[in-house]
Parts: sequence; C-alpha cells; structure tokens
Amino acid sequence: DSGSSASSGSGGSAAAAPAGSAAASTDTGSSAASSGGSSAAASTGSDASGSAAAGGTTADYKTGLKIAFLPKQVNNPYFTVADGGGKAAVAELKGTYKETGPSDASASSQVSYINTLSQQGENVIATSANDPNAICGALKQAKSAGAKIVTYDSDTTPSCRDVFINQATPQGLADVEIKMMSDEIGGKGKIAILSATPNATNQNAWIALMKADLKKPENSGMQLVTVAYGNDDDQTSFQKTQGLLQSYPDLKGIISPTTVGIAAAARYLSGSKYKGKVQLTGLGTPNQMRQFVKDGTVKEFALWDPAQLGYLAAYAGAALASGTITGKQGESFSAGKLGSRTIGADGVVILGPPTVFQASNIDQFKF
Amino acid sequence: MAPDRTGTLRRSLLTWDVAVVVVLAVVIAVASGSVDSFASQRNWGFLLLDLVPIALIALPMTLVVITGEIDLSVASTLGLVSAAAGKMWADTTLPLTLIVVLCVLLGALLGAVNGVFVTRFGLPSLAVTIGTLALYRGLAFVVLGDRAVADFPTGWTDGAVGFLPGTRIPWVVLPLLALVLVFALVLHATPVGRALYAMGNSTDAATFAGIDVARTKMWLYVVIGAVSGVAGVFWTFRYASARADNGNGLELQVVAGVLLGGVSIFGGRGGLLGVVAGVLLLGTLRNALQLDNVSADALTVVTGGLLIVSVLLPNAAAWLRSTTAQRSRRAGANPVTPASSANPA
Amino acid sequence: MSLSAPPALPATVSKQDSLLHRAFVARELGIVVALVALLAVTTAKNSRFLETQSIQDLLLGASILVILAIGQTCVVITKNVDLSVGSVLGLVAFAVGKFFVTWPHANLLVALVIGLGMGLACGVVNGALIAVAKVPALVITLGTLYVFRGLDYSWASGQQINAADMPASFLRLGTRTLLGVPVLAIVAVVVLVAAGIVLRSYRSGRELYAIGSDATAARLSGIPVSRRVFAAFAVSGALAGLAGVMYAARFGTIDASAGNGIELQVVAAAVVGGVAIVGGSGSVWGAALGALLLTTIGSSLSVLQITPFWQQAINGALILAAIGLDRLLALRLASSLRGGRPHGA
Amino acid sequence: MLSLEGVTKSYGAVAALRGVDLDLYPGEAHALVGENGAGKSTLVKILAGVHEPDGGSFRIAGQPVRLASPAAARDAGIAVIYQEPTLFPDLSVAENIFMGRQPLAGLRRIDKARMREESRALFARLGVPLDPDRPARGLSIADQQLVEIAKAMSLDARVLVMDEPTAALSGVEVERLFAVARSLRDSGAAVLFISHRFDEVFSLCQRITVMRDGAWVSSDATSELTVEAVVRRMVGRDVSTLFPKQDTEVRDTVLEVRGLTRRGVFEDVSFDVRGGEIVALAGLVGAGRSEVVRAVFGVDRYDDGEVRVGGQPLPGANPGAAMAAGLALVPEDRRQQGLVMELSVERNMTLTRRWGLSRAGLLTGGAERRTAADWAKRLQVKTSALTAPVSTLSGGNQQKVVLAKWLSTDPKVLIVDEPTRGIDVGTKAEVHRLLSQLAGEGMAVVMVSSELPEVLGMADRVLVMHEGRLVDEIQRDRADEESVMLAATGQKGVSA
Ligand SMILES: Nc1ncnc2c1ncn2[C@@H]1O[C@H](COP(=O)(O)OP(=O)(O)OP(=O)(O)O)[C@@H](O)[C@H]1O
Ligand SMILES: Nc1ncnc2c1ncn2[C@@H]1O[C@H](COP(=O)(O)OP(=O)(O)OP(=O)(O)O)[C@@H](O)[C@H]1O
Ligand SMILES: [Mg+2]
Ligand SMILES: [Mg+2]
Repeated sequence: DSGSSASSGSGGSAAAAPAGSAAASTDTGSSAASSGGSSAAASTGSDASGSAAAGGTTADYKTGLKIAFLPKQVNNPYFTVADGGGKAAVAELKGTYKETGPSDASASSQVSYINTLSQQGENVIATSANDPNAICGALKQAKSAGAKIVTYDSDTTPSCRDVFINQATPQGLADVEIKMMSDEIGGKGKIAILSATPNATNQNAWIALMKADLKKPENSGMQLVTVAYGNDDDQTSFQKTQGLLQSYPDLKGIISPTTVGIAAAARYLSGSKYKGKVQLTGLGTPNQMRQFVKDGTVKEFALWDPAQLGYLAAYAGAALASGTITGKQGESFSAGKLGSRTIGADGVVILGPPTVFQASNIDQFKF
Repeated sequence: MAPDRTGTLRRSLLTWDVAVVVVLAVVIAVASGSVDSFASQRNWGFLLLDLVPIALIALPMTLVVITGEIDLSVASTLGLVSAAAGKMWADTTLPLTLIVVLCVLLGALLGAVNGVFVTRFGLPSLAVTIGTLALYRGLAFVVLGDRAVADFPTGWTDGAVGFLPGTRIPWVVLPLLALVLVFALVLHATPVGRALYAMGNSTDAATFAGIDVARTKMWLYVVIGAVSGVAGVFWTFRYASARADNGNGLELQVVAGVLLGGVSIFGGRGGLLGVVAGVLLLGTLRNALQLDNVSADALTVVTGGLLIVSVLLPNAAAWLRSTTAQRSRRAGANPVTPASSANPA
Repeated sequence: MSLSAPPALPATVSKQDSLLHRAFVARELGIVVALVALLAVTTAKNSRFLETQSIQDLLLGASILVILAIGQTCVVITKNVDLSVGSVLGLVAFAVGKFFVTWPHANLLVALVIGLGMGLACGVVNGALIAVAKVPALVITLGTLYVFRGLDYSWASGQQINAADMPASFLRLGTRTLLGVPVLAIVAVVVLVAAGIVLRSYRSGRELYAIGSDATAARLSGIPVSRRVFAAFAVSGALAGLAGVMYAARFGTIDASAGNGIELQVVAAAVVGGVAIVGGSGSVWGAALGALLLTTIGSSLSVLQITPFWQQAINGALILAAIGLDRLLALRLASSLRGGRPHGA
Repeated sequence: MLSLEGVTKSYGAVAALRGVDLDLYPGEAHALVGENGAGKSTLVKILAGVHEPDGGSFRIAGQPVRLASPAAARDAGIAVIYQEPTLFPDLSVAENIFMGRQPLAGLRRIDKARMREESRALFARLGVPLDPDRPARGLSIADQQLVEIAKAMSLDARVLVMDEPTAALSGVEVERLFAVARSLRDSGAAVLFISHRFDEVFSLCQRITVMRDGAWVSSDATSELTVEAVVRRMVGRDVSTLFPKQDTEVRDTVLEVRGLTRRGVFEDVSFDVRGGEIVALAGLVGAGRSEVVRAVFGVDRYDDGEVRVGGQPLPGANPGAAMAAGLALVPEDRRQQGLVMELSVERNMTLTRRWGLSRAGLLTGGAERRTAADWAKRLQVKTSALTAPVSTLSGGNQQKVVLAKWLSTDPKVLIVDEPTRGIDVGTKAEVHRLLSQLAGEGMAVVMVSSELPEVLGMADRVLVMHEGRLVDEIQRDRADEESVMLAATGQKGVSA
C-alpha cells in the first residue's frame, strides 16, 4: 500500500469489523456529493490503477447478468455517484444494471425493495445497509432465491451477504484523520470531533479508534475535549460548530468524519474570525470542499472515490454470480480497471486507502 | 315513496367504502395481468408482512378519527416502545415475554398521556400529538441512544415473519384479521361504536344522549397507544432490530390509509371496510409500481395524489348531485303544494 | 326589590380594560421571559454565547424558520394548516440552485422572483383546492407535502448543487451582515413587520382572524371567506418560496431533501408562539418569537453540552407546555370576563 | 322602498317560503309575526343576501335587485340583526361591530382610535357601558344581542331588519333599542321588526304582516288590528283547543331538587315533581331555566345542592347516571343537542337505548330497526326512510325523533325544554296531546317553555324563574298571563 499521499502511511492495517461509510453514514440523505453523473475520474490508489489494466479481463464473467443496486436511499448524491460507478462496471460486463430504492433511508423500506428485487430474479443485489440486522432476513430470503448479495459502504451481519466492499478500514480512516490534524496543529492543543448522528455506527467506530490513536505517545500533545453531533444536517452542524468554538475558546482543531459536517463547519469557519486559526479536517468530497481549500479555511481532508466503490461492488457481484468466487477468504477476482482484488477475512474486500485532498491536488477530482 | 327508496339504495351503493374496494379490485386485477410476479403467493406474503404495522395501527386510528380527533404520535410511540424493548433486553435480565407485556403497557401509558391532554385539559389533539410525536421520538433516543439492539432470540425474530404451514402467507395475518373483526364489530355493531359516530358528528348531542365523551376518548387513546405498542414489538422482532428511529414517519402512512378509506378528518363518517381497503390499496399500488420499476419519487407523488383525490372526489360527487338536483328542481317548476296543510287544520 | 329594577350594570369596566390586549401581552411576554432566561442560563455557563458572532448566528439560524412561521400563522389563524411548506421550500431551493447552474451569471433578483413565484404557485394549488373545493386543509396539504417532495426528488434525481455552482454574490447574501445584522435576518424582520402590520391594522388581515374565529359569522359579515383563505395559502406558499431562496443562499449545498420535515417545527414554532391551532388568535410576533426560542434552544443545548438525544424530547415537551399554558391563559381570561356583568336580562 | 313579491325558498324538501309579499316604506316600522317556523328568519336571510330566493321578485326603490352575498345586501343599505347572534369570539367588541368596514386612516390602515370612539358612542346611544376593547367571548346573550344592535346601527342603513332582537333583553334595554329604532325610522329608514311579543309589536310598528307556514296571510295597519286578531291569523284557529291537558291523578314525588346552585347562573333552586303532573318552568329567555334542567340531568355541573330521583341522590355531572335513574331530557336546541344531524333517523332514535337493544354487547340491527319503526309509527314521524339522515326531516318531524329518542328509554321523569320550538301547528298539538297522555300514565313531566299559552294550557303548576332564581310557584287555577309575567319580570318577590 503505497498510497498516493502522505496520509496512507499507516493504512492497510487491521481486519475490517463491519463498518459503514463516512459519507453515507447519514439517514438524512444529504451526504457527499457530485454535480451529477458518475466520475470515472482519477483513481485514488496508485497500485490499483497500476495492476488493473492488464488483469481485468471480463472474459471470466457471464454476460447478461442482472445486477441491481439498492442504496440506503435513492436521490442521495453520494449513492448516485457510487451507483454510477456500478453502472459503468455493469456496462463493461454487458449486464443489465438497475438502481432502485426507497426515498427515505430506513431499513424497513429497504426490506420491501429487497423483496421486490428477489422477486424480479436479479442475479446480484448490491446494497448499502441502513441497519446491519434489520435487512438480514430479507437478504437471506433473496439469497435462497438465487441472488448473490454484495454489500458496499455499509455492511450487514456477515452471514447475510456474500461479500462486503469496504471503502476503507476504520483504522485506516481514524489514522488518516488523526495524522492530518496532528500535522496541521503541530501535534499540540485541544481538538474536538463533529460527528453525524449519535447513533451512526460507523462514525462511532471511527471515533473510538481515533480516541485510541490519541492515547498513543506520539499524539499525547493533543487532547480531545468533546464529540458534538450535527445529525448530518447542515444547519445543525453549522450551529454545533459555533457551539464548539464558544464552549472551548482555546480549541485548536476540529475533525469532522462526515461530509455534511465538514462542509458546514468549513462554511462557518470561513465566515468567522476563527478562519485559519482553528484547523478543520476530516472526510469530505472535493466538490464541496474545493472553495474552502482554496480560500485557506481548510488545509487538507480525505475521502475515497465513491464511484470506485460501486464499480468494485459490481465486479464482485458479477464474480459471485459467475461462480468465479464464493466469498471465501483468499479468493481473488479481477475488477476491471481496478485490477485484481482478494477477499479478506469475513468476506471483506477493501477498496483501498483514502485519498488526501489538498490545494495541490484537489482540482484533479471532480466528485 | 318508491323514488326515495331507490335514492337511498343508490346512495348506499355509491359509498366511498365500496368505491375503494372496487378500485382495489381493479388495481389487483390490472397488476396481476401486467406486472410480473405480482400475483405470486410469495409477493403477497411480502406485501402483507409490510402492511401489518400500518394496518394494525390504522384500526384504532379509524376509531379515533371517527370521533373527530387524531393521533400523530403513533409512530413515535412505536419507536419508543421498540427502544424500550431493546433497552430492557440488552440491559436487564427480564424474560422476553415479560418485556413484551411491559412494552404493550408502555404503549397504553403513552396513549393515556395523549388522552389526558386531550380530554382532561381540552387541548386540540392535532397540537397535542404533534408535541408527543417529537417528545416520544426524543425519549426513544434518550432511552436507547445510538444503539441498535439486535441479539434477540431467533425463535422470536424468525417467528415474527413465519408463514402459515404450507403457504407463503405470514401467520401474523391471522391475529390481524381477528383484530380487524373485533374492531369492525366494535365500530359497527356495538353500542360503543354508535356512540363513536354520535360524538364525532356532534359532541353536544352525544353528551345529551348520556355518552361520556371524555371517558370514551380517553379509552380510545389508551387503546391506540397499546396497539402502537404491539406494532412496536412486532416491528422489533420482524426487523430483528430495536432502534430509536424505528417506524419513523409511519404516522403519515397510517393517516393516509385511514383517510383514503373514506373516514372524514372532521369525524363522524367512514367505516372499517373502507379503511382496510384503503390500507391495502396504498400497499398494493406501491408494491405493484415497485415491481414495475417505478421510482420511489413517483410513488411519493402517487401517495400524495391519492390522498388529495380521496377528499376531492366525494366532494365533487356531492357538488354534482346538488347541482343536478337544483337543475331538476328549477326545471320541474317546483309545484308549490301546501304540503303541511295535510295536518289537521 | 323596587319596581322594575334596572339590570345591574357593571362597575367593572376599568377592570376589564383591554383584557384582550393584556392577554396578548402576557402570552408574548411569556416567550420573551423564557428566551431571556434561556440566554441567561446559557451565558452564565458560557459567556461567549452572547458575543456578536453567536448572536448573529442565532439570528441567521432563526430567520428561515421565522419566515415559514409567519406564513403558517396566516394560515393557522384562519383555522387551517399548511403542512406542505417544507416540501415547497425544498422544491424552490432546488429550483434556485438549478437556475444558477443553468445561468451562472443570472441576476439575483431574477432568482428571487422565480423562488417567490414558484412558492406562490404551490400555495395557489393548495389554496385553490382548499378554498374552492372546500376540502380539509390538513388532508390536502398532507397530500401536496408528498406531491411537491416527489416532484422535487424526481427533478433532482440524486443531484446535488454545491456552493461552487452558485454565484458568490448570491451566497454572500447568506452570511453577509448589515451594521452587524445578518441580511437574512433583516429580510425576516421586514417580512415580519409587514405581516404584523397587515394582520393587525388592515381589513384583510383582521378578516383572517374573523374567519378563524367563526366562519359562519364571517360569511354573514360579508367577508369573502374563500378568497381570504385562498390568499392565506398563497401567502404561505410565497413565503415558503422566499424561505427556499434564503435556504439556497445560506447553505449553498442543496439536494432534493432540503427542508424535509421542517413543517412540524414550523407548526411547533407557531403553537409555542401562542397561535391557537383552532384559529382566530395569535400573532406573527408570537410565532416569530416561538421560532427564535426553538432555534435558541437548539443552540444552547449544544453549548450547555446537554446530550443531543434530549433535544427532540425537549422540543416536544415545550410544545405541550406551550399549548397547555395557552389553554390556561384562555381559561383565566374567560373566567375573568364572566361574572363581570351578571345578567343581561 | 323595498318590496318582495311572491318570494319562494326551499331547503331541500322543506318549503320554508311559498309566495311571500312584503312592502317596506321609508319612515315606517313594519312588524312580521308568525309562529315558529313560519319562515320569518328565512325571509330575513333573503333580505340579508345569505340565501337567494328560488323564485319571486325583489325590488329596492323600484329596481329589481339580486343580492348574491351579505356584502351586497349591506352595500344596498340593508342592515340585519340576526336571530342568533353571529359574533367573533376572539375579536374585540369594537372589531365585531366594524368587521369588514373598519374606519380607515392614512395608508388604508384601520383607525383603531376612531373605531373605539364610534363604538363608545354607539353604546352610549344604547345606554350600555360595554368596553369596546374586550373580546366578544364570554358576553351574555343579552350583551351579544346589544353588540349586534350596535353593529346594525353603525351601518346607518336605509333598511333595518331586526329578527327577534328583544328576545334576550330586559325592559330598560328594549326601551333604549326602541328609542334608537324610532329615531332611525323618523330619519327616513324602513324598519322590519320581528318579535313574538305583541306589546312591542304594537308599540313600535305601524303595519303588521302575518305569516303562516311559509305563506303570506295579511298585511294591515296596526290601528286596524287587535292582538286577538293577529293571533287568530297566525295560528289559523282558536288557541284554546291547542292545549288538551287532562286532569290526572297525582302520585308520589319522583324528582326532588334541593338548593341547586351554579354560581353566576342560577342560585338555590328547589322544587319537587310528582308522577302524573306537568310542571312548567317559565321565565324570560336567559332566566336560567335551561341551565337548571341541564344541571338536573347532569350535562352541566353544579356547585351546590342535590338532585334526588325516587328518593335516591343522583351523582352530579353524569347524564348516564341520570338516564339510569329514569331521567330524560329533551334539550332546547334540537340541531345541536337533540340530534346527530348526519346520522339516520333510526340511529338517532335508538342512540339512547343502544345498550338496552344490544344482545351480548352486540347490536344486530334488527332490534334497532324494529324499535325505530315502532316509535316512528307511534309518533307519526314522516320520513322517506328510517335510514335517511335526520337532517332531511322537517323541523317538526325532527322534534318527534328527539321525543321518540327519549320516550323509548321509558323514563320516570321527562324533562322537555322548549318542546314545540320550531315545529308546526299540527305537530304542536300532537306533542301536547302526547305529553298529557304520558302524564296520565303516571310520568312526571317538567316542561320549560317560553310560550306563555303553552305554559298556561299544559301545566298543573307553573314555576317562574327570574335572573337565576325561582321567584314564584303558581297553581294551575291561579295561573294567568299577568301573574306569570309579573313574576317573570321580577316584579314579584319570592312567594310562599
Ligand atoms: N338551513 C336549513 N335547512 C333546512 N331547513 C331549514 C333551514 N333553516 C330553516 N329551515 C326550516 O325552514 C322553516 C322556516 O324556518 P325559519 O327559521 O324561517 O322560521 P321562523 O319563522 O324564523 O321561526 P322562529 O320564530 O322559530 O324563529 C322551518 O321549518 C325550518 O325548520
Ligand atoms: N352571563 C352569561 N354569560 C354567558 N352566557 C350566558 C350568560 N347568561 C346566560 N347565558 C347564555 O344564554 C343562554 C340562555 O340562558 P338560559 O338557557 O339559562 O335561559 P333560559 O331561561 O333557558 O332561556 P331560553 O328560553 O333561551 O332557553 C344560555 O345558553 C346561556 O349559555
Ligand atoms: Mg326565526
Ligand atoms: Mg332555555
């Protein structure tokens, strides 16, 4: 793992516990963004694009596979991009692509869509779970009806799916974020975290890991004063940022591992006297953050490319449906331009280390 | 008085209940013919399972709306009950059966709180239950926070979605049907039901007829709370997940089903047949359109449109009737016979 | 007792002097006191809560809710309710974003006109259905809540509009201040003052109160009831449109779910501000104060570091407290008005 | 100035007006009299633009007009005081008076100060010290009526229509009102005055039009008429035959009311009623009679006192318990309190017996239908079907449904509040015959009535109320118009 940027130095560690997305951790639907369309775009991991070109023959795959994408919520821009990646992959595989899903990000509505898809005889259902357990029963039924289940972005209990495409390991994300913050404030001072909803499982997993990171000797200068929750609502996040700065006058930095939160916090900072004095980093999308990186409010932040996530999910599903893999640890499959991927423990496939965006590279990314 | 008799006959044939049933039948027929795998037993199993909580709460909701009140807090009650179930299961050693009983009692208690505000303090139920909608959902988060409790025994969670032997029809449909029957009997064939219609039309007249309006409404709120509690328990096991946000927004679907079923939001009018048909209609339409790959956005528009039509149509019908009646009266030159001189002079 | 004793005339005119006014003041004063208390407690805990910056943020945060609450007040005063405001806001906000995406150099005023016009159109749809077809506002606006949101979703189809897509001059409106007061807050105050004056001192405004107080009496007084109700919904729609434009300017990031669920907050703000849900009383000043109070509670809870789980619960409890208090005041007022003049006959 | 010719108006099946002629002249006060339900208020509503007539011509100053709305009538110079006050409870008294035509100042803003001043001036003319700034909520019926009068006065109308404006007023206020009406009349306005009080009619009006059953009967100058002549024209036959109360054997005391008090409404009301007798509660409107019987029945709560039925004390504020003890109340407001207008005749009739008719808690429908059909036959209720909404029935038939609803509970004590209000002549006689018959069978009957002839004809004893107190008890043989009116107007102390 020689990541494209300084951040990924400590990446690639730790087996993945079921984890969700940063960006999509929301139930409210306003997540990461792109101004429409998918972005084949610049790939993040250099090694991915490297090994991809040759190996990725689609010859091993059946054609005409019916592959359906069921995001947490349709109309969520983050998933629109991710599923767009899936669409591109399905086109390469000469399959039939479909995206469907509820307009509210709830597990119960997802269940009814899973049932519909299994009725319709889809070969692959790629889904991002609104609840790790609630959709399990429906997925198992779909499985027994012959569909292969791939989860992406947010996992279910491992027994309910064949493969999980993990955008990043929680440890990797936590490490990147602490590293960025440490670099920005010189490793010393009070910091706060601005999270999404208090019950976002993945957010909490990352926060726990970040807390563990902060206990390490090299980070002893930094002190986490509080975790605030912006509910993945722009306005609330905005208010919470304001509240943080009032409550802790000597705050040096804020980490926001959610795209809604970081954008709101950046907007607050850029219009306040704290601009440039209080550092902000976390997970965000280039499109949303471009202006704040350019005006100096934010030095750097990280994320993966959601389009690649969907792309990889489609290939994994096709591989399962073609019988190339069964989801066991150690099996590998070719994933088009992403090259060959190997399944890790618990059927988890890792997309790659997150990309760190800075003023120097942000213009290369359009999502 | 033959013409009048046929008039009443026509009126009773053209009631909204019947219209909804007819529309439902048409939707089912069309969907069976044109949507793949709609008519399969499997699909009906899924469809019914999804409708259980809505149908369940719609039953007492019908009674509440017929008395001229409303309860928007049902989904939050469901959520709070679910959260409480998770909390008790995760953090105490209570047996699950006891937890279920406590949960239903909790639902009844939450309903009673609404009832006290509405009947004791005389506050408008719309405002009260908007308040408790926020309050109960908030408390659900206070109780369970960010957690999702999922480790319920599989006997219970699988049991909740089990089928009748030899079919793909969920067994919970049976108790639901029994409840439909109970509520239909109560509403249409008991003294209590008569009282509900009376108080929905005129609180005064009901009071003068010896009906204890406040107490009846109080009990209705307790019942709708308890039923929401049952729905909360079912939800928890069906999705094998106790979460504070369970059932979010369900109240609108329940209210939509009830109104579509021909129950007047002003009270006093409507029946259970219509409501059951209304809930089924919303459900089948959604299911059929979903199977037909219609997007969620269009489904949202359809739901809203149906609601609007459900209040517009009877109105348009009444308007049509009155204008035609007026025209025929004008045309008939209104022969002024001293009708009441039939009385002894 | 002397022959033909004249009826006892009240010696209590001075005591009753402008009771109406006093009740009004008491209600509004209550909110102000609550607001001040909240600010005091929060500031005591954290002195920076009352800094210019945070006051500015507070005003900015409240301004959109205030605008919506003003529109809602106009509607609720007539004994109706508009649940579709959140969807209208979302639709307009997205439209404005889309407009700038298509014509990046367009004039800001044009965007404003488009936003107002679209909101107005939505309000006109509501108003026409309700006032002309005479169907219950709750059902219709629940229906259009779905319809407008569904249209918004299918139009956006997953697109998000980012700050970078909109002209900086437009976005600056969202954060800019004039003499230390945020522009958006100034807009809200201007609308508030205008609406306040119209509702207080213009015939059309007073007629809204008359309609909500007793629609039959209003008709007998020669008030064009349908037209006024229609106008109230049109105003509510237009203001929701304005709020949509403000939303776009303030947040810069818009997708189809903007303003989702805000309608309950808006109704809550009006109710907390003393606008009776049964119509006929309340003022936009109260509603605006209610909106400010709700926003302030949101900010102070985070500054006071109260767990966010409680926030929604506190909002709900507050609504209940507000309508309860309102009822109490009304009862007090009624009993003080009684007995003043024993019997007319 | 204003003339109606052959005006007709039907409410559904009810022909409320069937060819009415009316001419109003400037400077003249014109009385409109007729029994309840004769169509007077309907005529008023046509003049007010509330309803449009189905047929006939309507001219003002010789020009045919069409008044499509109350606003149009107002603009045509017609001011109306409706029978039922139509106020906005949440708005101030001054606003109530000027709603829709408030005085304006600069920028078309409402001139509140002027509005208040003008209201004060109006009240001063009426001689009542009402505060223009107080809300209308909580005003007594009389004060509400005064606000309505002030509203009509403020219009400076060419035609002033008053539908029973004095029903709730005391003598002093009536005199002030008349002074105002006379001064309007003398300044050239036409006045149409509706009242059941003949003394008022004869003292104010120059011309009297009599209506009966929606039809015009006669219009004559007051000077050519006597009260008797007017009554004969109104009723169409001799009055005395209407009230066939037979003497019956009086049995044990069934209902005892002791010291019943509801503060501010009525005070220390005590009386007994025995089986077989009809006791009338008389008094002016607003004297508190209805409130007393409502409290006895338990619809209203009371602060003090006791009610006993057959010796057993009755819990307060519990109509269900009162019914169980054998009480029945036919309320005064048929539309609001007596009937559920949207429900069918059958459901209304059996509403009070829903538990009695159920078997094992279930109502099969058959029992209800039989009971309803039975009572409909006994009371000769005319309806297209028992399943028709009760709102489609004529007033008299509606009243019969209310009676059936209560008689079917087989009460020991029947309380009837204005049992014949709004019902036609024939039905009235039937109701009276029925009450008399029931008393003959041993039922105790309490009858609240504002119609003096009814009281005098039916009652074995007359209890008279004045301002919330029971002021007199008059036996049948001593009861006459004068003795009752004297007590009712408070000109007689509490008698033994
Ligand atoms: N809205 C209505 N719908 C149906 N019937 C009505 C309506 N209003 C009045 N009626 C009927 O029309 C007839 C005339 O009523 P109206 O109110 O004109 O009588 P009135 O002469 O004013 O009687 P009163 O002396 O009691 O005021 C009555 O039989 C009444 O029941
Ligand atoms: N002080 C008051 N404040 C408000 N309302 C009053 C007051 N006094 C009387 N009323 C109302 O006036 C109406 C008539 O009073 P009540 O019923 O006691 O008189 P009544 O003698 O039965 O007259 P009626 O002939 O109208 O039945 C009642 O409905 C009562 O609510
Ligand atoms: Mg009348
Ligand atoms: Mg009375």
